Amino acid sequence: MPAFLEVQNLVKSFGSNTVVKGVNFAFDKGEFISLLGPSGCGKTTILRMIAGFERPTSGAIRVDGDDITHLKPNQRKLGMVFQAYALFPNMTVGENIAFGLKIAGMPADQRRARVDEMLKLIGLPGFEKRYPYEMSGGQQQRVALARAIAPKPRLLLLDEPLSALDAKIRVSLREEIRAIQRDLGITTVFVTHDQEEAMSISDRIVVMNAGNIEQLGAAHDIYNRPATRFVATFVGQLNTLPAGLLPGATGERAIRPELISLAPRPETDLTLTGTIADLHFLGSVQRLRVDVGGTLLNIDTFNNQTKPLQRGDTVTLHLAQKDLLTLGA
Amino acid sequence: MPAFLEVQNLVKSFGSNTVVKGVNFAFDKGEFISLLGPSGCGKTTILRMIAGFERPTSGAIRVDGDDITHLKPNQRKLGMVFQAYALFPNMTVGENIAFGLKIAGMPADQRRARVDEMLKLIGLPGFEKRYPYEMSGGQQQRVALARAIAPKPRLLLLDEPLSALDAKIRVSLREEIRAIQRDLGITTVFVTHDQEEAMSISDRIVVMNAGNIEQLGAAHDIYNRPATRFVATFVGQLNTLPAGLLPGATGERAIRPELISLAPRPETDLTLTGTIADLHFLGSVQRLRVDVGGTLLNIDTFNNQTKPLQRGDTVTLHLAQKDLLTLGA
Amino acid sequence: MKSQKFWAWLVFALGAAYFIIPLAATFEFSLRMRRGEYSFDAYASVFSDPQFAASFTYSVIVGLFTIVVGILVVVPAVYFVRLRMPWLRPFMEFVTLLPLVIPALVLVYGYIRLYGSSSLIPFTGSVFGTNILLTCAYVTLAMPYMYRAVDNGMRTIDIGTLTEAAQIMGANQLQIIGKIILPNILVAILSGAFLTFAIVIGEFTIASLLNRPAFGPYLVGIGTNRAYEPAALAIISFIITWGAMGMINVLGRFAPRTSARTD
Amino acid sequence: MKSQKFWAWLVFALGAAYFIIPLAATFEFSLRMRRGEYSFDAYASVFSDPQFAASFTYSVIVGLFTIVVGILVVVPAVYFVRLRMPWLRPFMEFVTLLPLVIPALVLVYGYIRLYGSSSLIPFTGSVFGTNILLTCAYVTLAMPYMYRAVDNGMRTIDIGTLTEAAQIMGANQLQIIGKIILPNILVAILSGAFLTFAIVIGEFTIASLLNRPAFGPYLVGIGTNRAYEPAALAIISFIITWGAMGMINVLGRFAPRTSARTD
Repeated sequence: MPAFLEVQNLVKSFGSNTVVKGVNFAFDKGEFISLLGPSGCGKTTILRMIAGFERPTSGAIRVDGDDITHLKPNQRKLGMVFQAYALFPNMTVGENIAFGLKIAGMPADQRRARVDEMLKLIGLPGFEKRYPYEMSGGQQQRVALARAIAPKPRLLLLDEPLSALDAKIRVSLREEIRAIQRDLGITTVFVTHDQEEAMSISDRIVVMNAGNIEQLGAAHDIYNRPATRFVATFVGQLNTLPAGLLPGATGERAIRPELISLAPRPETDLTLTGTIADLHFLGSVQRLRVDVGGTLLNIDTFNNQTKPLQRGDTVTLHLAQKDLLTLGA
Repeated sequence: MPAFLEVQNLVKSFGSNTVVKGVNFAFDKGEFISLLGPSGCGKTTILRMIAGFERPTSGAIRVDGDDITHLKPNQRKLGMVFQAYALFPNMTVGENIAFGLKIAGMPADQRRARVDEMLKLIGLPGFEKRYPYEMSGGQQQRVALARAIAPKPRLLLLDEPLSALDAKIRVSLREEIRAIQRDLGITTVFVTHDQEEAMSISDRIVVMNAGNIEQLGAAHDIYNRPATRFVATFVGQLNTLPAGLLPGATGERAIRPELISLAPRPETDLTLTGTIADLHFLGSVQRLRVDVGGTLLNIDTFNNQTKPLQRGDTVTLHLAQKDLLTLGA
Repeated sequence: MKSQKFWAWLVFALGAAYFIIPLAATFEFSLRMRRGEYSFDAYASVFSDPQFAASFTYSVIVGLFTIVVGILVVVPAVYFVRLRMPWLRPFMEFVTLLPLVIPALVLVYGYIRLYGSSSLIPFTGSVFGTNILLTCAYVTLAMPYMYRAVDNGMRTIDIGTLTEAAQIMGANQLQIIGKIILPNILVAILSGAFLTFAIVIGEFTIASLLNRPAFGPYLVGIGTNRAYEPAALAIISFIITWGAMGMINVLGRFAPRTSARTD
Repeated sequence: MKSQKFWAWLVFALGAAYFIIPLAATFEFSLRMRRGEYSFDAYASVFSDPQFAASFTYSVIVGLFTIVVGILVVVPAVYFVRLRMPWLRPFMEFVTLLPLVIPALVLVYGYIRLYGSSSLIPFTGSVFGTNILLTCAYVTLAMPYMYRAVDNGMRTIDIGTLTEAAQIMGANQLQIIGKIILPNILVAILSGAFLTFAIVIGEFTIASLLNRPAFGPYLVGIGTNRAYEPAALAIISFIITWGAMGMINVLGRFAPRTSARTD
């Protein structure tokens, strides 16, 4: 099966500033793909080139075998959700969702049926007469999603759709988006700078930095087997163990905070002793900062009701040789 | 020792709308206190009454034994940090920090020494000639903190100082604020709607709802022994177990997601069987949603490299009778 | 706190007095035509003057043309500049401020030179041509207000993202302007239009230089020849403009809440 | 994309032509006083007229007074309304728009009634009184611009929070306005001041009704009696106003970046 979404040697320069430096990737139909990276890494520019809002300096973009590189945005048959909702303020929710259908020339009764179907899908049945300003941010963004998928686009593009929302709504809406995407089987490209968001939602993640792809893979792979130092530090938290801290280690090693525990586990084969320099109770997780011979290590443990720890306590840390990462360049 | 900050029967009405309904609390010198609650719960109004920007409808506020209820804001000798930084844009960092000292009539050479000391404290030495617009949000907020504490106020008021910042900076700055507060021993009142923030930073937390105090205590107490249903659901995540799901339970019970595990622990004495309905890899934590006889339970487990779980897997859940919460009204 | 409130109210009262006292005095005076008692004789005298109706009608018609031309020039210009050439915005702001600060006289002299009876396009040679010239001058004069109203309107909606949202759903340029942009800045356009109208009704200098029978020159003519009628006319034109301003507010209230308004 | 760019440029070119062609024509004409060749004779003639210097000086002085009075009225009013009575803002906006739409004539009639030689405060009875009246009228006329400039300036800084931040550090009302508010809206105030100045320099109607020797009436007087001098004068007053506008931009660039500017 050939790839459904294919990007070949994509380059974009603004004047002398090259923000996308020859990017290649290919994804299958129905995949949920995240472009993850810090601001300025080129992820948004790639999305905007797929949408047609930016013209690539060189390279090609193919969807389902069609070369769409030089089509206008309104000829590409894509759906997009924007960070700022971008609902048409003069139209009701129903008119917003029907907009793309109307442009495509769908008859009024079919449109009405499709709008009802979409409203049910996003959990807002009966909202078609409301205006956007009468709704919360989360509701507006769900309508924007419905509007984008109503005309059955070949590809759904999501440009940081959650970043304007509150933390709690952000989490629930991302799960909802993922569920709808899975139901419809629509190939989706999601741009975000939030690594937790990307990991929780994606089939595969493209980690970008300075216009290049640093790593491409499933969340589990990227988190546990980071290909570069950039990926290791950008995705998740990391403790750096200087050479000499661990007996027998010849160089610097790194380890995730949750892979250090206060009690031995079946697989742990190394121990360190230190004192608690600081501790933060975060609810389900308690974050300790332990001073081991001058090196501060972050350790995540689950909330434990029985014996509260104190600053200054001496603790023994257990970790496993196999969990240590060696960071490259 | 009498209380250092005391609020007695504090009431505030705007017209017919009573937003603070007779609040009482007393705190010791050097405590870090959070006022936590959803928007509209009255927490900000209490802070603004302590600062003197709102006049209480009735009740009294005492600091170090002085009744300050009817003083003007500029007579109270307090320090405050605002959500929107509120640095004076026409002044350099140094002039901003020296502003309060100058108003208080401190001689120029002492002012200069104090500004230097403050800049060192917030980790921005050499920044005194910069203008606020040349700095990042996190740096500006640190300067705002320095400006607030430079005149050695009796009380430091923090009005959601972190909510305009990015997630990563938010976490590091809150730790920094806590460290500085501990060093100086300055009594601090922190207003936030973010329960994780409040739990990680506070000596004691005042959980508010609809103008009343729901619970007052340390983070550990509030999380593990919530006094009311509101506190239990607002602070942290919670699974509700309907009557009949657990053998022998006569009513509804609740449990935190991290107190359900996939492997038995020494204290677990109950088991449930279910299938994985959904799973989200969040990096250090993996969040499972397990379907147990139609009830969806959220379970947090730490990232485990060895055997990735799949949707549809059948799992056995282990929990302890002693971890179950019975929710009141 | 108390003293601040006092000062605030004082400032407010002074501001109001600044406008209301002259207005009240004018109104009172306009009622004194009949000796010894108040009457509306001055108003009757104004309304019975056929020149009043003629000049007012003329100004209304010129005002409507000015509005139409102004909208056709300003809306696409603001849209394209905001969307495609944002670096041109400071220049546009500067250009559209010019009519405020260049004495209207300069423009009229320029127009007369350009389009005078001896020039290539002798606009001032015919009544029709002069009317066109007058409309052009008024479009220029009203430009700062129309531009600001439309620009403020487009500021409150994110035209860039709305345009992209419509494009990706297949809409073309015409559909975007007609179905998305225009409906969302309607209130702003109307507010610009009413301001334009009010300005045209009261304008004197250009109309009199071009020797057109407009309402402004009629007003001044009466003002120098009669005693009580000018006061009555002043009150009448105040009511007209007040009505136009009120209309903006009412329309603003009826429009959907997100529809852009000038701030 | 290509065609959009073309249209955008066309709109831009038309807009520019609208202002630049009359200006160029006026300039060209102003050089033709000497038959058969271009010369600055018309300018020499203007500058040698003692009335030019006298009327220009008069207008400059009135302009400066207008600015001072305008700032003293507008800045505290805007500050208190924004801070203590935000519900009054729509009303303020409406009131400050009135001078734009009430024909200047109405105000002047009102003032003459109120302060005429037979009234309680006979301002128009003396030259000094009439000058005060003229300044008041100009403050009113410039109010919409001054108000908007200052209001925009205060919008870009969060005066509420800045005021509270200064208060909690012990500052009193005077220190807050002097050390925090004024320095931050200086550019906005200057921009309002220059606009006011430009308006006063070019104003004709009120000055001529009050019979003051201002620059506007002088301009019109010359315009109806001479051929080439008006064109030269038009160019001169354009340069003056252009200079004032340019000054705003330059000052805006020198001010600290966060200092408020009108948008």
